[in-house]
Amino acid sequence: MTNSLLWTPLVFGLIGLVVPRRYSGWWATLGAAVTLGIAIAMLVGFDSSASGLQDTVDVNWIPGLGVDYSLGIDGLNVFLILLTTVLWMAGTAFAAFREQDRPHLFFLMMLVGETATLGSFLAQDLLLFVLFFDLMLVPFYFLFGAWGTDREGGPTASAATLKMIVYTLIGSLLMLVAAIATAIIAADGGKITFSIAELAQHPLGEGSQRWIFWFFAAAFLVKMPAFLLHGWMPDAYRAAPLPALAVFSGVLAKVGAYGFLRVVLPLFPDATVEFQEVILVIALASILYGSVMAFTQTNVRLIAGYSSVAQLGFITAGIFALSADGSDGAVLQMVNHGLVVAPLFVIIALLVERSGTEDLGGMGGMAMKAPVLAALFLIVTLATLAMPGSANFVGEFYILNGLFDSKIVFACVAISGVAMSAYYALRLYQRTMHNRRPEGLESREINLRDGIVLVPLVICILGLALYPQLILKRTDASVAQSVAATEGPSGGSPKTLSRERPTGPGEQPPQLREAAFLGTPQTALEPTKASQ
Amino acid sequence: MNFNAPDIDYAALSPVLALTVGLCFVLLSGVFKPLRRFAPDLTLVTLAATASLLIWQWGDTTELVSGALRLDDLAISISLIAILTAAFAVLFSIREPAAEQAGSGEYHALMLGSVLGMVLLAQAQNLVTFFVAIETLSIPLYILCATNMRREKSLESGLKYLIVGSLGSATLLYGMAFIYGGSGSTDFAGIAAGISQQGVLGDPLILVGIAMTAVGLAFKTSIAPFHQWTPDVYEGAPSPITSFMAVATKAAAFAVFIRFFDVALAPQANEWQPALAALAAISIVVGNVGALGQDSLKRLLGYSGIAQAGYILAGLVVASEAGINAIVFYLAAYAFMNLAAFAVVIARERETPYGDDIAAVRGLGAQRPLLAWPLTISMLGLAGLPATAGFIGKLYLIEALVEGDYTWLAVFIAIGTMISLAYYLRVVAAMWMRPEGGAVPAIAGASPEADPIDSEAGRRPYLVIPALLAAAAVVFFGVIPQPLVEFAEHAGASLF
Amino acid sequence: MSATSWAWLVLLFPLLGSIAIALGFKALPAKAAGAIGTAAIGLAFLCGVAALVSLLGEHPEARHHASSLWDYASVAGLDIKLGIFVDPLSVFMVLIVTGVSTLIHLYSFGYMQSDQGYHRFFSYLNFFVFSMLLLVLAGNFVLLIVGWAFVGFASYALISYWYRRETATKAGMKAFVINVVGDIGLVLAAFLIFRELGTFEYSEVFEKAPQVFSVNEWTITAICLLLLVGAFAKSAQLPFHTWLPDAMEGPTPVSSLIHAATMVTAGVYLIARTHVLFALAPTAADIAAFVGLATLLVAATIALVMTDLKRAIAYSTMSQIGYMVVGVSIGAYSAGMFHLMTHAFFKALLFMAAGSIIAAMANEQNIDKMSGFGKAMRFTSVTMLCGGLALAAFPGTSGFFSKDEILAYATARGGMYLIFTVLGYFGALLTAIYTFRLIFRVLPGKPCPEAQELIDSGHVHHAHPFNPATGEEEDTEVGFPGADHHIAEQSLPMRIAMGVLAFGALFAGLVQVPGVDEVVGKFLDPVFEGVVLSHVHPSVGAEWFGLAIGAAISLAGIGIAYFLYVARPETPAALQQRFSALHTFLYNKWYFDEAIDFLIVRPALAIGRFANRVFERFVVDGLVSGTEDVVSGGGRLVRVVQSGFVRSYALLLIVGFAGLALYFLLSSS
Amino acid sequence: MNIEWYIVLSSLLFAVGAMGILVRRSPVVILLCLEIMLNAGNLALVAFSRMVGNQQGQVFAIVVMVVAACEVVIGLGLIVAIFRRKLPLDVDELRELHG
Repeated sequence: MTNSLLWTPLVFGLIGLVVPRRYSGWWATLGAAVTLGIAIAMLVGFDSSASGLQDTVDVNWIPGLGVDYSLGIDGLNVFLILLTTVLWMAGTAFAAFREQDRPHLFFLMMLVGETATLGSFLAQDLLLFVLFFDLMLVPFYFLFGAWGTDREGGPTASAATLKMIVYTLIGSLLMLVAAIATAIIAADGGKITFSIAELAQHPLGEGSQRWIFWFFAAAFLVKMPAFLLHGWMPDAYRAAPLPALAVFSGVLAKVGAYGFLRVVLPLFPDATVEFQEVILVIALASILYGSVMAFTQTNVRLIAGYSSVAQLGFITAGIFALSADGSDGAVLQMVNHGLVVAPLFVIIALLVERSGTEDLGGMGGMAMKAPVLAALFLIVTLATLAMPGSANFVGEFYILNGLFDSKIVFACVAISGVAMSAYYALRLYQRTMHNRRPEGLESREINLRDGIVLVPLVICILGLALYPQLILKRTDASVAQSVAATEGPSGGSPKTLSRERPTGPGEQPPQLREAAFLGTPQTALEPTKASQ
Repeated sequence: MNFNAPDIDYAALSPVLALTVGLCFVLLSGVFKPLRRFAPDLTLVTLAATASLLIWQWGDTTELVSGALRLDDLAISISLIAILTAAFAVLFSIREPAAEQAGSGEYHALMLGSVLGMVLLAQAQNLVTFFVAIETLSIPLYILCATNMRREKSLESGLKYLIVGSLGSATLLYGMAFIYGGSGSTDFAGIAAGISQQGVLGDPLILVGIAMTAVGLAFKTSIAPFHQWTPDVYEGAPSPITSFMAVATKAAAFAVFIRFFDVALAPQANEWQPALAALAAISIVVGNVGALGQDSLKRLLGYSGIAQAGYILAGLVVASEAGINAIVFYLAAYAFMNLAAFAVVIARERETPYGDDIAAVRGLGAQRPLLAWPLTISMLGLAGLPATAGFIGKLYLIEALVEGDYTWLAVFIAIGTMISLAYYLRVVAAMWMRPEGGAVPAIAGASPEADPIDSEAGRRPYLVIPALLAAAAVVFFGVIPQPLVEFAEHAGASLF
Repeated sequence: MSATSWAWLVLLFPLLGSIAIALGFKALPAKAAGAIGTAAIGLAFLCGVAALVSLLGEHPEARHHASSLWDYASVAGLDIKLGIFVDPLSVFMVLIVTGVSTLIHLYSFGYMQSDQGYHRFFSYLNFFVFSMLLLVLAGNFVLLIVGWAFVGFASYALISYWYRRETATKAGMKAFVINVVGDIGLVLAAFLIFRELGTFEYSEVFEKAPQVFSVNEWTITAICLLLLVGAFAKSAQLPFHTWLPDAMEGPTPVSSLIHAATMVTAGVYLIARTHVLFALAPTAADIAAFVGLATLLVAATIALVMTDLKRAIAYSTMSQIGYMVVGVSIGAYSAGMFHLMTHAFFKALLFMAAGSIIAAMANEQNIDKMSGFGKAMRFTSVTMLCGGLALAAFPGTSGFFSKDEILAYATARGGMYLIFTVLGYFGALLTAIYTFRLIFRVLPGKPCPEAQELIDSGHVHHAHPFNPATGEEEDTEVGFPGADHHIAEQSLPMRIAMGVLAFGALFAGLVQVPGVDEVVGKFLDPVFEGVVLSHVHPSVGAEWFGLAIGAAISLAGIGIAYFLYVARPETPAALQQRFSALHTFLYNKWYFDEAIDFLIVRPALAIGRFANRVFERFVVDGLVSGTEDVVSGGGRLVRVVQSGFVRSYALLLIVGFAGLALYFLLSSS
Repeated sequence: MNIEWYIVLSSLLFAVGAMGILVRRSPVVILLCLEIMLNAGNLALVAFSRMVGNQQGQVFAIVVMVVAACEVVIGLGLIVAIFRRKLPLDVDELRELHG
């Protein structure tokens, strides 16, 4: 099952090379659809109570180097996998509806990208993870470089893409070294293994954790991208072809955040606790800076781009709240953000098609002739700004609540990002949809084909808005487990501990947890009493 | 008096003998006109025979010529790599103007001679054989570089190679003399024994000797700062020869490098390790930054070769079995990646007016996918991206380095790789993201002396098929590396 | 059926209505959309009544129920259910909201007829009602926040309903962002509550709070202040009020529904709902009261000089809400809620009347251009007069009883709270003056051209469509009120709506006559049992005394207005001359907008520009290009050394060897 | 007379050869210098072989002579080829390959 999920896209992609070019797009879409089907089937079969891995595959791949080909699904990745397949479905379909030059290659790369991404989510072997993590870049290098648009007065598509690749690989190559170091130090002389689960059993010494932590952090933060490491983003985003960009910023950015939960927290708990605040500062910087940039930009792609910088800032903050609810929120938010940013880019593509420019100045008044498009866009916008009632709100609510418990000051700063997001998201909507229509812009209603791409995504957004528990319930157990590692060293105040349920709660029935935190008020009393 | 002749292990000598015999035949084929056109075939046959004999010897270790040679899995694996490269080079040489001018017989004979040198060098266990082998390897190459006598560059590269090369061998020789003086023996075992009494640092003679030997070997493996001949010679020499040199020479030289340092001088490892580590680091940096602005693909590959040599040397630094395995693995992967690249470069060199300029591969993706893919794969492989043998090779090296407490060198490799992306991907971009053509550049060998254009070269099976094979191998061993890993492990194991 | 299931139905109908209209925007004819919308709310109202009945059927103490559909998001110790909380307070609000909304839908049905965005309008309107009810019925703080934000959004959507007008979209944005600030206040409050009490559920919170917190301890104070941020942003109290006047960009029915009757009173409801917490944090409560008082006065003063009909009424709304806030903050809970109810009636009515007149003026809103509508539009002017009287607390009208009850309560608490009584009455005076200023300027006198046209031909004036705020031409596509206008006189539904409200405005007060019936008080008081303040009760005598004063003041105010605007119409101008400084100060609304612009907006944009122009270019890109330069510089160096001179190669080789040898020799010694 | 002098002499020869390569521009002279360097090696080998008292060194020396001869032959051959192409016999003129 897991195997078929992982390799289906690649297989379809390769077969697609011999399909006549007129149909290659449809073939690719079919491939994405099949993958999506498999993913859904897996979700159905997913046992939400267990915190451990499910549907695991474990084969000795390179015994000589102790590398295993081991995949697995748990609460951390199950929904990210679903997200990946959904977005790829949408992206491929969207591309298939349009004329691509060299379609064979384009769709091959799309599907290779999907396999690579799925791989990095599924991998349960540290090295396999790194491998897929790097592999993801290759297809997108081609997609951005070969089908991107050169910008006059700016770098060419290939130059922008090269920048992106080098930038992101800086991190991931260091990560390769770090991963190997982790395995070898952990093995000390014994049999080398890269299995994440086993490595988590015997954590490294403080000293080595420190530098290894930063090597991993570098990789993940660049990928997101986080503040100061986002230098590659503007050019790449402006160059990228929109269908590819939709999946790229919808999914690939999340791999970074996911990496923190999957690898860093369990494997380097001490370092995580030690550097918690440093990362939090970076996260806050990303939130504020991203938002500020987003509401001063006039290029629609960059507004979306910087907004994701801010969003991923939230996610990082949630993870490094090092509390179960924070991380729950982070996982939820990863899915949410993927689900809003992809349609956002699709819509941007439509807007650009209609207005012939990417600059807000040249847009406006499109709602007029396109009420349906406007409605869809509105829903996406509201989700983007984490309107209460949307799943995004729940995500941010959990994140901030977790942060509020552990680091109240950070939470208060972070929340200001919410206000800003309201402004830039709504600004984007108004300046494109409302106000007067500039000369030469002819507004069209969204046509059926694009509707087919867009509406399902919006429906996903609405569905989650009604029932975010769907995700939270399934992720909680695993998330708690990977956070648990850090709780020991962090030694949070008895209050927070008493509310977050005791570590490793996979097997703990919910009512026990309730009991665990119903005791809170009493414990809550002491500090408050003391405070007067 | 009874005379008992030394019993000679012909089985183990057979590869060398086969090569020598084949060499003679090829040479003679040049003499008789009607046979001339069979020279390439004869060469291939010879190589095939040698290879099969080597494979026959796979697994058992034999001391030959009273310990002057040692045929073990390391020697065999390295020799196989060299022979493979040679075979490819022979294919590349078909219709190669250089070969035709030099006279097909001599050309191939020289190539075989060089291969013979390599095979010997891979087995050398004694300073004398070591020196002889290394010269047998080099001297034919000096000539081969210059064989395309119509092109000035070819001659220039030949002379340069000869001068600097001889300087290198002189240094090497002088170093050997000192080592012999210091240790009182010419065969490695004796040297090791001699040194182990007072340790490397004890005796200045030996110190200087080792330094000089290191220089000589570093020169052959084009390690910075002894690398400068590399780009020039690579660019000047006829491309098939370049492809042959680039891989085979390195492989052979590293074999003896391993024998001398990782086996003979292993006990004193921590005394020479820092020096070699420094060399490795330097050539990683020099090679990678040097390649950045290059327009000539052969030059670019030359610099990248320097960087790659740095990576491999890093594997040697740790002086562990893992390190040696990594080296062998990496050499094999490197062979495939380079051959794929050179096949394409040669094809384009012959079918476009751009020579080996990067302009020659512009728009290749749309125009000649069968050439574009191999080059792409080899570039990605050299850049160490996943799903290629290059990635596994780096992984292997880094693992060895970290185990040997040379993590900082591993980080160096990582950084070097990052820089290297800039120029490898530049080639990829040229193929897939640029329109075809562009102005004919002055430098790109398009001078009046340029070779005739064969507009069909891009379709010639003897270029396309090797390219595809090599590329396929790169991907295959990137996805299923285990066979190659075991191959490498044998080589390493055979030494201890 | 139990009260809760009725309540669920109350929520259900508006939502269905909204969705149905939205999806059927192509299929449904305009009238049908209006009908569906109105019907949905009407049904909701009936369900509300049903809920009330089933609630009355129970013992006063047992009149609170929680019910939840499913776990919304409850893991990791958070317990967020999709749950509602039904008690007299919420039902009371439900009735007001649904009741008034029904009428306003009816009104819009006529008023918006010729607008091309008819479906959109009703869909939004229904959605708003749904959100408002969600806010009211929410069973926990998270759901409250959801409703809170939804109404914010609905208000945004309806303010910028005519989205081709820059002014409208700007105003919408302003309203939305300020409301989000309020939401943030609520969210933080919720976090703090959860941190201390470990739950979001109303019932649990109110139950645990008294045990956990001691009076005026900083946490509870902080919680209340954060709640107040939310409340003030929504209820347009200082300093978060600036969005409300601009919100008048929306269609008049919207102003009357959202920005007069319902949404803006949410803050009052919130304070009343969380009275348990405020009772624990008297300081916070007092702060709230004083802010309310300040708003009351500031708004009233501004209303005195406003020349824009709708904006003037909007300011009066602010000031009336000031009264309510004072009420619920000082403990006059039921009084405050009662005023909320009466205000909903007469203020909605005033807006409707204003709308009708504005329609007749073809969207002109400046009262200087209006006069003589008394003759032109009998019905409208009569109803407007009713509304005006109620607002001015003319004896016997609804406003009369409700306002004075609050002040009487303040008196009863005595001490510092007498300030509220005194200034409250002063505010009442101002209220009476500005109310009748409007009425006297618009209704009597020589008919203005538009009015004249109406009298002569019975035909509503049609100017070329323009934007009243900027005077710029409308582009005649969708997004402006439509070519022809509808006034109450010519549209039955509008008349019905206004008639009913007029009745309410005049006589709704009679349900709460001190010492006589006090229906509202009796119904609501059980909710507020158990907090200290609910036991303070002004004696009936005191209340009547207060009423007497109130009557006097309101009459005085009306008199002054008559004197200024009818007897001596020139005096106002003279006064303006006299106190021109004061006038400009008031006319510019105390420069609140400018201050906020200067303190927040500009800095934010400046930072943005800095980030864009300087930081991004030099620091972020600098990081990249810097490394690039270093590397490529190295490349250039290498290529220079690669000179092509074979002898230099030899030299380097020898140097390298020397270095190596040197290393060995040095490390040996 | 002990080994030092031999070493000194041979290293002098080596240095002379090296210097020659560095300063002279004619390929022919450079070849000569290379010969000198190789012979420096030979001298050292022979001397050492006498010092350590086994013959390996001398054997080595003889082999080296052969190799040296080959190298010179190649070198001269190349020089002739260059001469035939009317190229200047000056290593500094041969720098089309660089960068």
